[in-house]
Amino acid sequence: MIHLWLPLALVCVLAGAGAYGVIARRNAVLVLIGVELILNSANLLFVTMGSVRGDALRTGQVLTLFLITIAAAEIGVALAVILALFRKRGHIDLSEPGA
Amino acid sequence: MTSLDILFGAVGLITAASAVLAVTTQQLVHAALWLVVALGTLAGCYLILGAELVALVQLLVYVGAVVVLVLFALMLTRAPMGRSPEHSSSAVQRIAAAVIAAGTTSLLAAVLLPALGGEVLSARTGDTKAIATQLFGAWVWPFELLSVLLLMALIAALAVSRMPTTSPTSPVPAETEST
Amino acid sequence: MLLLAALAIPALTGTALILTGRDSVRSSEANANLVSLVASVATAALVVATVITRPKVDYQWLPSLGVRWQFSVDGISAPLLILTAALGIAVVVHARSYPPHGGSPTTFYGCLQLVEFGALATFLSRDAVVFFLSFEVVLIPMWVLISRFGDSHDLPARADASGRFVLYTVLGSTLMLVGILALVHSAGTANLDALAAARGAGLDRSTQMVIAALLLVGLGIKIPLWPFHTWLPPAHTIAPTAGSVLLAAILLKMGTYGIVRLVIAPLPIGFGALAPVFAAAGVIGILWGGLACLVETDLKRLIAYSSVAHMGFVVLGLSSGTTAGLQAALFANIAHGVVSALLFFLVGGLKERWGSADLATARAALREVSPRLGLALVVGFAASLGLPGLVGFWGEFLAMYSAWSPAADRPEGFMRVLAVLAVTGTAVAAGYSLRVLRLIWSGDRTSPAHVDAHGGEWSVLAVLVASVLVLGVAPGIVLNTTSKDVSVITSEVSR
Amino acid sequence: MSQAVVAVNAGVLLPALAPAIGAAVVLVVDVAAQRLRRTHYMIALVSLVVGAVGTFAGLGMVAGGVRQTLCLPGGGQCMYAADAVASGLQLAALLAAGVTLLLSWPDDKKQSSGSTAVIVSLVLTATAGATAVAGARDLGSWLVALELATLPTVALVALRGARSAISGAIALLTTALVSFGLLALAAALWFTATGSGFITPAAALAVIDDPSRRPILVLAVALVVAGIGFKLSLVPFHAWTPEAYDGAPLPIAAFLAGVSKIAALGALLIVIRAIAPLGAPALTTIAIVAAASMTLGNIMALRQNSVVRLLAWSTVAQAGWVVMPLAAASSAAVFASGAYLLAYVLATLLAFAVVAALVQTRGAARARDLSGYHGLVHDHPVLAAALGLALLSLAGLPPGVLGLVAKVTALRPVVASELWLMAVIAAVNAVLGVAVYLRWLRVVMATAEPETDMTAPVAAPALSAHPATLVAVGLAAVALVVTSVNPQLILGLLGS
Amino acid sequence: MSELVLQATRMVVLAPFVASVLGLFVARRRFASAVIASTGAVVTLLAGSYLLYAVHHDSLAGEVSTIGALPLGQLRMPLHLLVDELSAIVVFAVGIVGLAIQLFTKWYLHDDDRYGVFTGTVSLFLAGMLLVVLSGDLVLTLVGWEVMGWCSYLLIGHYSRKDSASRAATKAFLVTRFADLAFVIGLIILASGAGTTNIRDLMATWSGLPGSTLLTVALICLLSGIAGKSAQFPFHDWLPDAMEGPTPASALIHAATMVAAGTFVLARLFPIFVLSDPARLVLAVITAVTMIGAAILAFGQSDLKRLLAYSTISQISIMLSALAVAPVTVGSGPAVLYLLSHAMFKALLFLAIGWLSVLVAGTSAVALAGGVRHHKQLRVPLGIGFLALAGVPPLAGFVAKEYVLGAAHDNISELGSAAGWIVMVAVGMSVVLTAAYCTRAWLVLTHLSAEEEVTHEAAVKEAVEVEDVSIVAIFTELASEGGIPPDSAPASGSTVTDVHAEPEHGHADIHRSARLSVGVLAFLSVVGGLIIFTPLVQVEPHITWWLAASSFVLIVASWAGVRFLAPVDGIGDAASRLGADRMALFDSGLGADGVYVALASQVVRLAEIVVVADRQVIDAYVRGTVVVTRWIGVTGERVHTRKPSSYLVWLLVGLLAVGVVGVTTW
Repeated sequence: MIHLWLPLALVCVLAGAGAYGVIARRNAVLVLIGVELILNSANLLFVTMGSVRGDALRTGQVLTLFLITIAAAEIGVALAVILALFRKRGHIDLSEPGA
Repeated sequence: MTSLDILFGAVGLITAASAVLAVTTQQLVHAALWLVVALGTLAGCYLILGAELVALVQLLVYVGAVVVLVLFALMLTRAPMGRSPEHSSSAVQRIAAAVIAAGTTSLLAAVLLPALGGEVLSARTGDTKAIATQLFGAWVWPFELLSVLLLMALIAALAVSRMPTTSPTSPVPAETEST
Repeated sequence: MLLLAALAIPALTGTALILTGRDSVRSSEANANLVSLVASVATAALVVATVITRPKVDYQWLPSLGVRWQFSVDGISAPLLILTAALGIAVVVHARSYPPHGGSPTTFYGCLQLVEFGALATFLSRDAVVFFLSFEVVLIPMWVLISRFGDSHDLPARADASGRFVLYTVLGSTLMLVGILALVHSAGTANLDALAAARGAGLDRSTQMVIAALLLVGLGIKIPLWPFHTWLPPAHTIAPTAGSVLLAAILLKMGTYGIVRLVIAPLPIGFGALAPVFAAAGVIGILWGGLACLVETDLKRLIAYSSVAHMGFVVLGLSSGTTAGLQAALFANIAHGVVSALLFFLVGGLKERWGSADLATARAALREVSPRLGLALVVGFAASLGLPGLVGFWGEFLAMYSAWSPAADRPEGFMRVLAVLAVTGTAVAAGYSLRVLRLIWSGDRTSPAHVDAHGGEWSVLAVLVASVLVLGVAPGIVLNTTSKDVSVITSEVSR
Repeated sequence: MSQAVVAVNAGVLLPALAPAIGAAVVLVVDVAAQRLRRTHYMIALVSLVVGAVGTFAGLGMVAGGVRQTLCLPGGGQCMYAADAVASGLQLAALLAAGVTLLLSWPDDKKQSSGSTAVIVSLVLTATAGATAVAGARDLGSWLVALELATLPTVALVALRGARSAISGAIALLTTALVSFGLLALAAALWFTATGSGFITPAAALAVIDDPSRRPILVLAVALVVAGIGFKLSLVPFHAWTPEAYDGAPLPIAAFLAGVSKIAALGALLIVIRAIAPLGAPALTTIAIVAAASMTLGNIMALRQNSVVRLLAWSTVAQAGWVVMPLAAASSAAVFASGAYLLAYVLATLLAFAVVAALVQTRGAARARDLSGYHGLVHDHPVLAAALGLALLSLAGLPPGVLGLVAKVTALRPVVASELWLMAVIAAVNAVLGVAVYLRWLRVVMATAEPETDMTAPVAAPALSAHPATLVAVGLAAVALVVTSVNPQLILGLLGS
Repeated sequence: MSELVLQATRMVVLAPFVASVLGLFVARRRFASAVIASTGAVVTLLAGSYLLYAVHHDSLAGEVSTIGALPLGQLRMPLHLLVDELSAIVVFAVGIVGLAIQLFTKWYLHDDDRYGVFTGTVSLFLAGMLLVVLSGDLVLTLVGWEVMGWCSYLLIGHYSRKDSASRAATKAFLVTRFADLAFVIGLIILASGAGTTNIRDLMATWSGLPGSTLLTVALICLLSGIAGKSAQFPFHDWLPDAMEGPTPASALIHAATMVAAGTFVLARLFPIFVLSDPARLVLAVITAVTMIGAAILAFGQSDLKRLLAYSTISQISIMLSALAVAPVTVGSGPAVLYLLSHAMFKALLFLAIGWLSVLVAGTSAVALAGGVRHHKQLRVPLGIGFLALAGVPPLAGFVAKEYVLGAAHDNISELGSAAGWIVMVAVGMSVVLTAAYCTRAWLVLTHLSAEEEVTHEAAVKEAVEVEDVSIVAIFTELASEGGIPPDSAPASGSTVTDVHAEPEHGHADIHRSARLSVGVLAFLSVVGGLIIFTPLVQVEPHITWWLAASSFVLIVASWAGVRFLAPVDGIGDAASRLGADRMALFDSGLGADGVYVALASQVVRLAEIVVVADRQVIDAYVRGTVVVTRWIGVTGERVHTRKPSSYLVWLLVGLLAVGVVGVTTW
């Protein structure tokens, strides 16, 4: 028995932290960390509600798995692009105007 | 307050704290490491919530793969060790970020907690087989799409990283049209 | 078939002309003129036949939106169709005397044809959405005419004028579209005849008012209604002669025609509620335009402002809600079409001769050096000031009459004040007309001499002068055509 | 749990399967035979055509008609359902991808076969994502397909390799990642509110039982608008657009302007259709976003001197028009939104195709700058006519009747819902839009010396564009002309 | 009515109209123009005579359709002509004057290159007047009314090379047009109240509403227009300036047509005009002020043509005053009678003065001084004209004036209204004043001091020679032009020598036709008074003898006084006693023109304000949108820093906004 407000509060905090990280960071990799936190807040919400609802399709957990996989795919492409950026510019500062 | 409540509260607190630290620390590598902590404890939360498969995958994929990739990236981009305020944006933007973060948190909380905060959930464990069945049964179409996505992400990442580039110090290369 | 052919000929000719030929200017000039002339004459013949036989066309076009190709002719559109077809020929004939400059002649003539097509389609269409589409057809060709073939002395002004024209008009037509869609949605049909027949049944007062307001503002921009008129003077000043003529004589009429079709007939209550405001704007336009003419120094701008004033009479007539008022408005529409065409042809020719249309420069008196132009000028301005016996009189007088005795649901006292002010406007019109005559018609200067009108230019002017006279002496030609359909709209029993 | 297995009807899935399989085949062929560059394109075109054929059965179905598969046993819900609007969007996506491929048809020397295969397969994958998302009815397919339509485009932008391309890719990437995070959150909230993994009216109706969950659903929809707003380039989620368009190779910019938008709208329409029965009076958020997009997009487009940036901002503005009807949240609105998008995609592809042809003829520096279009009507009258038609369609003025009919269609639901303010803002933006496109058109029609150019006609410079590009121009132009004569051809795709 | 009458009625209006249109086509050919114009006038006169005969012989009165009724819903506009005794007699008079003027013009403008245009315009002018006279419909009245106004503009501005002529024409039209504003409103009120523009129906309707305020308003509005066209105070000042036009035009405007049109319209509407006492009082005051003021001004004019102009103003007020006072029983007869007689003698005077002015090359008192002594052939016509104008018995002017006085007398005795007294006193004073300025003019025309005779003769001869040269040139030209025989050439004009040799003895310088016109008008001025014994006008042939006698005494006294005042030196101008300064003041019409100009300049100032407002206020919105757009664009460019980081800020701010708005508004 877990009171639902606990995981939900964690969801909110994670999302907020992610949002903060996305904006407050100028290093591209650190921005990615913020994005991961947002994704994880979504995951936690899925898992929590999946457990509450417990539907036949196991939607909550299946979607969490999907999201984790998508996150991995995203990170791969993202890091490749960030490396390309680094090689072009010598830094990965997102506060610098693009060309 | 049940024991699970307390357990979840403790683990969740660590998760939240490490998540906040991950986005606020001034040291790059620390940020990545705090992320590891956050993701790892989150896996613990999943376990408490009865999603053991998800927890495992979380550890495997996120902590095992994603964070390693992030660390590699930090190293490849010659990230400076030690404290450096350069990684955060201007003070104004950070204040804005704090406001937005608080806004996001409260918006979500205002929507979620009144509706569901009072409910309780009883975690069910040992659901892995059912999940597997549904994953490859009902969810086969998104699963297959996901496989395509992973494949293409891999190819894309390879293609982008193998792209011929010039050194950062050289002047802007001539614009060429790929058409 | 006649009807479709009348639409197809200008459309196809115009498109073909624009898409072909940019080489060897001299030959294409003559060829393009000839092709357009043939097309215009053929169109005019078909239009006349259409007006006589009154066919109906109804084809499915956009079932998803419930839009149909519905075309037919009735008494209200017939005079406008004839006017359009006639001026379609006139601009081509006139262009023989003044070849376009600034771009390919084929483009010029093509645009003329497309404007004619758009105007004809507007007057013919019986589907509100098709009406709107046709309404829009004229914009780009007219924009091209102004921005490519306009006065080449002042390029920034040209860009400004053409831009103003097209942007202001698009604002108007989009607002009109909103109104049309609201009307069609709430009335459940896009057929103009059905809308007119329903007479706003089932629409409450506030809905009618909102829709009518949108449509009036939208169409008011096109008319142009004071205070939405400031696009007109620059457009007229810059536009080539043909453009000015089509703009003043036909395009402005599309606005008032639209009000009859889309506002007065289907939304009698809503229009009735807004009519005082509408009429007041019209009357302010009469005085405003007239007064501006008193001190305006550019002849083309002057005629443009006088158009604002004349359209004010049309608006006043429309607002009265009586058969007499509607008849007045429709007649004044035609009258202004003929008179403004005459004046713009004339002034266009003068501008070519003088090099500018500035009134402040001393020039040879027209009466001395070019009696034909002088005659046309005298007749044109006499008609413009509403001289009885000429075409301008009937519409204005009847508009004032109908404002004095409006329909029962109009505020009589207010409308009477407007009527008095409108009457005052005729004195202002006399003032500016005589001012122009005194400045450029009378006098003893005979230099710099220039050739008098001849050939194409003179034939166009002569025909228009004759129309001014004939319609002025026999207004029944138009009024009898329109009367039946007008009395259907006002549902007023004739005594 | 054996009943969890769904029945698959590959025929219905063909629009999504064909490009995905095509992508795989291209990669395999590339591994097998290294030097066959054109073959990749041929394979890709074939797969797109197959996919397009697969949509035919779904086109123009009457209201309520739907082709579905992946249905849960026992007459349950289906994970894939394509109605007329979805089929129309799928067809448009496949054809737009075809035009993109034609525009990027390889020159003999420039590209290596490896990158060709990658580009082709990425384009096909993104297209598959776009077609899949239009039919998705569950959160899983919806999220995955949407990401499938997005992630490859990041790589496609970056692959040009230039500095601006990387900048564009970074802009696209960061926005895409954050937006996807929001979409994930939105999906989770949807699941929280409805307890269902399906995005269907039935699921949405569940909140009626529990009013306290209604805000959760609303927030979910708001997050969807925000998350998809990025992909549709809606203000304030638009800022990546000019950077990415400008940095990307032209065909990829066209892809972003075409296929990506179709994918995004397909995804959005699913959600809107699901919540429509809730009887929402009006989606104020959509109205606000639409108004802001139109206005800012047009005003900024007015100031651009690079034609690609101009087209990018025009995309922002047009996106406002695309979602504007959805403020009314009705089935007519869904139809209108789809119809507007198709008209926009067709016109904008033609514009991109003409720009591409000119880049090949006159060089990038000239063809990407507005002033480089001076006198185009004299040098290349046919291209100028095609460009003029495209611009006028975008402006919504005849002879671009299609654009005008699209505007009529888009305004209908707004007016029907009596959103007068929205309608007036749209009217003002119609004016701004005309200003934007006529500004370009005026340059195209200008001649160097108004007085002299007519007396001595100079032989027009030769057109040295790639034949495939010209084919793309021709196809798009013919399609635009035909649909302008009979817009029903477009409207009919989406059902009546 | 018989078909013939119908056709004749239409012909009356149509003939001059057709003549003017045809005349336009041959305007460059003098002979053809003359033939067409004269034919038109002759046809008109014949048709008019037939009408007069028919109306009286068969006692006909009725309506004639024209272009058909206009379909205007609840407003009936049949556009009928109305033939009755009133219109028939005036048509006849107009026909005579018109023909006379056409014939005279042929000679007067023999060397004018725009003769064709002029004569065509005169035809059109006549058509307008005849339309007003025959109109049975207010709208037709308005048509004729304004057409006349426009023709007067063209005729006055005939010498368009002269700026003063052009100005006078503009002034004439604008003043009358301004006055017509109220006229139009009045017509609209009348038509709208009755639902028809047919005059008889309309009068029948309004007659049922005596004392209606609206009727009074309408009638006073009509009076404004009538005051404008008839040059009554305060709209009178255009008429003297209109002397810039050729003399035939002046004759036309002053005699039977334009200025008399007001009288006619009011006579036509007399049955309802009598219903409104306030309107009648207004008219009485206007006419009283005008007739005295204009007569005084006439006396002081240094230009005899302008003297005649002021006399016209004064005379027209006498006509109108008859309508202001005549009881219902008397009717409009006195006014119409006065109209007819005035038409004759005023046309006569103008043509004769015009003739003389050609001979002496000028119209100023100085130029004309002693004119009739040198040109004896003009002594009789001018003498008759001035006697008639002064109202000396038994000439036409006398008879008519007595009837006006009689009407005022009847008014006082029957109704006792203030209008009657006002008119009575004013007419009485005007009798004196009229006699005074007639005497003054006559004395000037006949006076020539012995020592100046020689110089004058030389000057006159020279002037005539100049004229003659051009006459010769014209005739030569005419003869060479297609061999047209100069059939209307002067009697002794067949040889150059004749013309040249005896300009002042014979009538070589004038066509027979022109002389004929003057003669006919002179004859009619003499015997015109006898018309009261015919059934042609609706007046009882009676004279209030004591009034006649006292007015005769007044005339004689006035004559004696002026005679006494007239200096023997100089040109014998009694007005010179006034002093040069006052003469100048009189010439300027007491500065009325300045008032008009001041008024007009206010309008122009308003117009300038409008233009500024148009640019700075109304167009400011248009330009303002451009400014705002540009501002948003600049701001937008500043905001779009191209930093990916800022995109993310936008994104999340947008998310928050969308979320909050969504949650709160749904």
